[in-house]
Amino acid sequence: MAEGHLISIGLLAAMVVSAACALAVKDLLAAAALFGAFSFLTATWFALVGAVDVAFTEACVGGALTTILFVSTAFRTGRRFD
Amino acid sequence: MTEIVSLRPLLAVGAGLAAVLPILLSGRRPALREVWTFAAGAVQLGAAVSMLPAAFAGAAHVSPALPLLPGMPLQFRADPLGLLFLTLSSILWLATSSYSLGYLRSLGLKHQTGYFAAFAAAVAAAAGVALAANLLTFLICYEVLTLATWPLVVHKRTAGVLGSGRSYLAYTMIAGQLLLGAVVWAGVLAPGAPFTPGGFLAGTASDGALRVLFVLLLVGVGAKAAVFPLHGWLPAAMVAPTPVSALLHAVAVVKAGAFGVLRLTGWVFGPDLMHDLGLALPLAALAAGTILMASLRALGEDHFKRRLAYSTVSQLSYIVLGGAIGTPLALAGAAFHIAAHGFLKITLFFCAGSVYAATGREHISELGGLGRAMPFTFAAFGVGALGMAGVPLLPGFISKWNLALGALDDHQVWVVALLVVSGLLNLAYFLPVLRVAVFEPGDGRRVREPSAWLVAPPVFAALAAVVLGVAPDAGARFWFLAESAARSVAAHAPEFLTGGLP
Amino acid sequence: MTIYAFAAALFTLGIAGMALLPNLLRKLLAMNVMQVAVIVFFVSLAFKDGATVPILGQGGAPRAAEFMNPLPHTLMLTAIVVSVSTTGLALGLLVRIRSRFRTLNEQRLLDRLR
Amino acid sequence: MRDVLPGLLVALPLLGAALVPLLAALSRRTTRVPALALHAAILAAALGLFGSVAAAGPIRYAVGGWPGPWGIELWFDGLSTLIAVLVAGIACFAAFAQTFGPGRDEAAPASTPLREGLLRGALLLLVGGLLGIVATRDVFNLFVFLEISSLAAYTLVASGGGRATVAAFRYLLAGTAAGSLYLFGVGFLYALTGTLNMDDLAARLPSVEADAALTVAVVLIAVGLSIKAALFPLHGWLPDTYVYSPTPTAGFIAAVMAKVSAYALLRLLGEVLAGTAAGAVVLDITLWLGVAGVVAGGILAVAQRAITRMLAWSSISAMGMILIGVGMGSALAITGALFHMAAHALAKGCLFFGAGGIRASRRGDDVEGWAGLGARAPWTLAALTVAALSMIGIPPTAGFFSKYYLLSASITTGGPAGIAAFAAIILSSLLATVYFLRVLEAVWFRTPGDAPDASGDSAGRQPVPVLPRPLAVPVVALAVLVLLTGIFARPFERHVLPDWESGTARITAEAP
Amino acid sequence: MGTAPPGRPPAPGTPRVRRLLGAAAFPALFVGLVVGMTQLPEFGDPASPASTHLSPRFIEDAAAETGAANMVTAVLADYRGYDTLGEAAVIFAAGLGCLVILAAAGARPDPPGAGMSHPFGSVVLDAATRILVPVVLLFAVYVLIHGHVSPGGGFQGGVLFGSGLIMMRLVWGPAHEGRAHQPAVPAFGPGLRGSLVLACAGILAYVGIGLAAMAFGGEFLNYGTLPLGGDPAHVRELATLGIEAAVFLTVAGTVAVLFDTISIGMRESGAPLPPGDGDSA
Repeated sequence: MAEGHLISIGLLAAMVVSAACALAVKDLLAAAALFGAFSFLTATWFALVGAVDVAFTEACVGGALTTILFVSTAFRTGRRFD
Repeated sequence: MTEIVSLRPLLAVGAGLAAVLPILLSGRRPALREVWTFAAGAVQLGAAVSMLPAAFAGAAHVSPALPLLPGMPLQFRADPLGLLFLTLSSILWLATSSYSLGYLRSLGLKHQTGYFAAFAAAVAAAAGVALAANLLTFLICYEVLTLATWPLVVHKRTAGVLGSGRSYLAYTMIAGQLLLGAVVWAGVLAPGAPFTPGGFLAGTASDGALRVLFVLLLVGVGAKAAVFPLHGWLPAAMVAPTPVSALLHAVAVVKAGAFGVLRLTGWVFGPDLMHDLGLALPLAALAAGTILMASLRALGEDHFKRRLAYSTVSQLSYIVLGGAIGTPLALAGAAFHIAAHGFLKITLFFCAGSVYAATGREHISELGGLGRAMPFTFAAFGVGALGMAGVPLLPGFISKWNLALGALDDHQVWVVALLVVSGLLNLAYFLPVLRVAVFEPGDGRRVREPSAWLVAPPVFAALAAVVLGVAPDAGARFWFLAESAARSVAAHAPEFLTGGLP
Repeated sequence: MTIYAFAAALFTLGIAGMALLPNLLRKLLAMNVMQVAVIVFFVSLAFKDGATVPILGQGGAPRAAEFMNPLPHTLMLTAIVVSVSTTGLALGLLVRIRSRFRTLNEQRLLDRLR
Repeated sequence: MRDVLPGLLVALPLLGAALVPLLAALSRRTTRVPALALHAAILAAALGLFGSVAAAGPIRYAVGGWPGPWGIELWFDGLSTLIAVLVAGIACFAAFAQTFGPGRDEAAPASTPLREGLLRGALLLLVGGLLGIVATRDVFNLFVFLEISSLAAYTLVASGGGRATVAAFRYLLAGTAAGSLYLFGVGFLYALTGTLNMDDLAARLPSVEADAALTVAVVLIAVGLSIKAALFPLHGWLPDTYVYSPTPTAGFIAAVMAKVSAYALLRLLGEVLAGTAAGAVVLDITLWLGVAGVVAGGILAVAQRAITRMLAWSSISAMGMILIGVGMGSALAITGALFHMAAHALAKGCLFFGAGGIRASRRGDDVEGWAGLGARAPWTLAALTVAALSMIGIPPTAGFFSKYYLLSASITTGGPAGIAAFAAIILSSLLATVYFLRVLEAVWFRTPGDAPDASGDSAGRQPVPVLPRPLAVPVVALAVLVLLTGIFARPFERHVLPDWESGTARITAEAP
Repeated sequence: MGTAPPGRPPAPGTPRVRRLLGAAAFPALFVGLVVGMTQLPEFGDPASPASTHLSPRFIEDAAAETGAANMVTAVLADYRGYDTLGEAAVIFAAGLGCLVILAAAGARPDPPGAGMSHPFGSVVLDAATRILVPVVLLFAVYVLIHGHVSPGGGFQGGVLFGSGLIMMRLVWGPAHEGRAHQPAVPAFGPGLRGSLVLACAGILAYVGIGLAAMAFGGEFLNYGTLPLGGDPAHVRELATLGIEAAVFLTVAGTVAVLFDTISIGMRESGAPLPPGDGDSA
């Protein structure tokens, strides 16, 4: 399972990077998009380690619902972080 | 001592408490309100008197125990010392109530309903302190007493008075918390121990720990007893109406503190443990210092009530002194002084209040000519003053005489000297009052004795003091009670202490 | 172990972001990252070398070694729901705060509250 | 009844939380009767359980019929049923205040039956969450119900509008961080033992040899729950939350919310994790932080001018006191901690209902505004006085007895920790004396100066009562309970302590 | 409210202090976590306590005991069904909260054209949505029903269903029946009130199933006692489907509520404050 672990570690590293980027950018829509990417990476990793139910849910929730909610909020509160 | 389980102790404590609510509710009908007060006073006195025969026969009424904390019930026991204090406070409550009526009405003070309610609560709490069978019960009553007297002290409700009230609370609440800590500690050392003649703490902890505990307990009760240096609140509390001051000094707060010191030395630690720990002498020295210091302060004080306040500080330290010496006669003298000082001091305060009600004067230098205008009042004052100084045939003499004898039993000769000096100081600060009142001319305004409500109580108290001085074992047999209390403590004391008891 | 460390890194990133970022909305993003970190941790506990997804296929009686541990997966479904619920409520609060105080910057918000 | 009540206790609040909003959404009529009936039923179930546990011993209840550790178990002993009764009882008062009280004029004029139904649903949900925490024997289930109660609490706090939304958001951030820390800790425990059931954990933990990992787990769990329990210095969310909440909410969460978390801390640290070395160390730290909290909370309470804020800081002090008891861990200390939970819940609920109501009747929130109120509303103010005296610890109120237990425990504990606890408790009483007697003095002995007084400003208007009757009823009732709890302290203690003694006996037996 | 509660606003930590705190605390947290993690069982270790203590029963007996091929579903809906009730309650709480905070607080819907009312409208999008939405909704129901044997279940289905509803709102926008003090009612799908009813009904159904089990003599949520006929595993399977449906309703309703309140329940932020904000400036 060594290469499986390597893929896993690569995905996790990508998750950390995308999360850091999502927190670092100053534009809300960009942050939300990066957060969506983070969620899909997470869901992929979940699927990789056999947690299909969790992956499915994370994809629905993190990738879709949460991102939509963040974007909706952006429309109400303004795009730029102040 | 045989114990009789009965509800009478509860009745004695509960009478005043039960009167609080009816008094508050009948605020619009003063007559009914005062009926409640007097009814409660009569019930309390009746309960106290009904328990006396048993005490004379060497038994004690004990209330059923209400379990409150592990091994620590709420319980009241009418032992001789408690009964002495209870009877005294019942009699003086009735006297003070009737005096209050005249005082409040002649001055037209407001908030009378709250006044009488708090008064009833305070007396009930004092009765509880008197009959408390263990430290927990004592503590509970003690804290209730603090709060119940607060409204009385701040009765005038001006900013300055409220400030004095804060000072009063600062002293008593801090002391109360230290007392709580000490009571808990004692409860851990000796779980569930009731007040035991001769003490119950011996051997429960190291000497050092017991010394710390003693200091905590002493500070706890000593603040109310106004032992130096914890006396600061007492002159400040003179902002209260005069009947309140009378009650505070003769019965409730200060006296409860002195009573607590006696309980502490005789029934919690016990004379022998106090001697073993080397606590007796420092306490006696503290008491002696308080006596002298307060007497000197009284000399220089022109405010009538404040001079009486310093007198109280001085006199109550006799009780502390007796407790510290711990020999049977000294203890008996100290216990008797509770009653003696009660009658005498209430007489003095009643007189001061009558002067204020009749003339509005508060300073001794303004009293010129009043001796002739208010003969009954100042006659009563004379009795009180001489009694305080320890003139024979008045009760102060009996307590001081026995204190001196007791001190000699313990070879503390200096105490005799102290008693003589303080007696002289007493005369030095009381006789000028009489001198000004009788021999100095007045300012020409016409003054008359106030109403009978204000004259009768001091005269009654003075007469009672005379009776007590002449026949200390008549009626309620205060001397017998004091002596048997002392004897019960001494029965547990080592051999060298028990000599000299008749 | 390395896998767990990523969860720790994400968690630290998230909680530090919650504390340090100046904007409430970004704090909320950081909060989500923190919650995902816990989920990653739990899911990694469920992994077994040589096992497959915890769904019974055709064939004989299942053996424990053949399937991933389903319990952490279950728990994390619940945790995800908790996460999205919290986020939803927090966003609602933010919309309200923004319309009332005109800012989502923590410092400015506190200034306006003063 | 024994086999039905546990299920009912956890099911009824959730049922109600859905039913009441549903009725409100469908019928557009007021939902006060069903909401109050549900609260009464929950209280009845809690009382029934309390009695049943007292009469016939603890109850273990396997939800879904799956016994632990596979399923989720509920566990009812004297401890949990006591807290359950407290939660359900004060919830009744909160519901009463919410239904008839000033929630409407305080929060939003545009309040509709739907909104009221939603708020009632949120209160029921909060109660359900708290009862779930109290009942559960499963560490993950505890997290779920912690979050239910938290979300419901955020909702109720935020319903105050304005500043309350900011307070709710900050509370949300703190609460979520707390929840995640706790869950992370549970993850560690699960990795080490493979179980989530508390009994199973307690049995398996002593054989775990990974000390560092276990320490991390214990610390994460303790920190998480301490945030929710407002243990100093993790109390930052508390003051604003209590101050800006609508009155019924403030009264309820100030009374029981943090205490339920302290209860969870007690269960986990005192029972499940006490067998571990890390658990013992964390308990010690808890004790010292409790001491710091008692002192800091008291001093900051003295520094406040606004009464509700002063009460909030006093709560931090009280939570410190409870955690001192938890930290000392002896049977006596636990009794004291529990007793203080009960005493403080009753008294603080009373005070917050009262202070909030008086604030809402436009008399302001500072001591000046309270001047002379005693003459105008003697009964309510007398009730508040009783509660304040209990906070100080004046006998014979409940607060006196809890302090007595805690002081006794600190003396038997001994050592620097015992002395520090002893001194802190005494000091807290003194500080409470300062900040409460200041208020009582104004209430009873001072006359209103220029304080804003709604009834005096215009002659034609109807005088505004000092405290609206819907709030006066809970205030007086709680004050009576404060007194009764004090006087009947001993039976109470006899009732709760026995099964805890067996619990601590097990702990000491397992301790290394 | 006439009198704002006096008192100071929340004490702000100055940014500098916080930075310093962060500089020290967060690396420490990370290091502490990692040190603890070194002692955990290796990633993927089949002999770890987590893999050997409780889980074997869930893996080996779940199908026989609960009738679900998907072990996650078995644990979720049956062994730990009480957790799942809590989970439903959590998301319900979020919906309730957003309604209280945003929609029912007296706020009026946006005037047409403001905010997100018609941000994406176009003919192509319209046509695509007409095809896509039914597919999504159907797939959601499939995910619900098939949760027994494949990934998915009530929660995922509910989110998908809710997403379908959101999609409709995004493209076609809500329609306003602008009664005062009335939340916005979209033209398509359940309105705000309807979504709330859905969510409530879901929770009620879940608790109801649990209480029904009690009525037939079992513990709360012990589906095995329900008189549905057949062997216990089959009964449990049916009941599990029932509670999955309950979760589905709750989640679908709440997701719609969340979206509606957050995106359209309020005026545009530049508009005057809604009446009844419980605080003075």
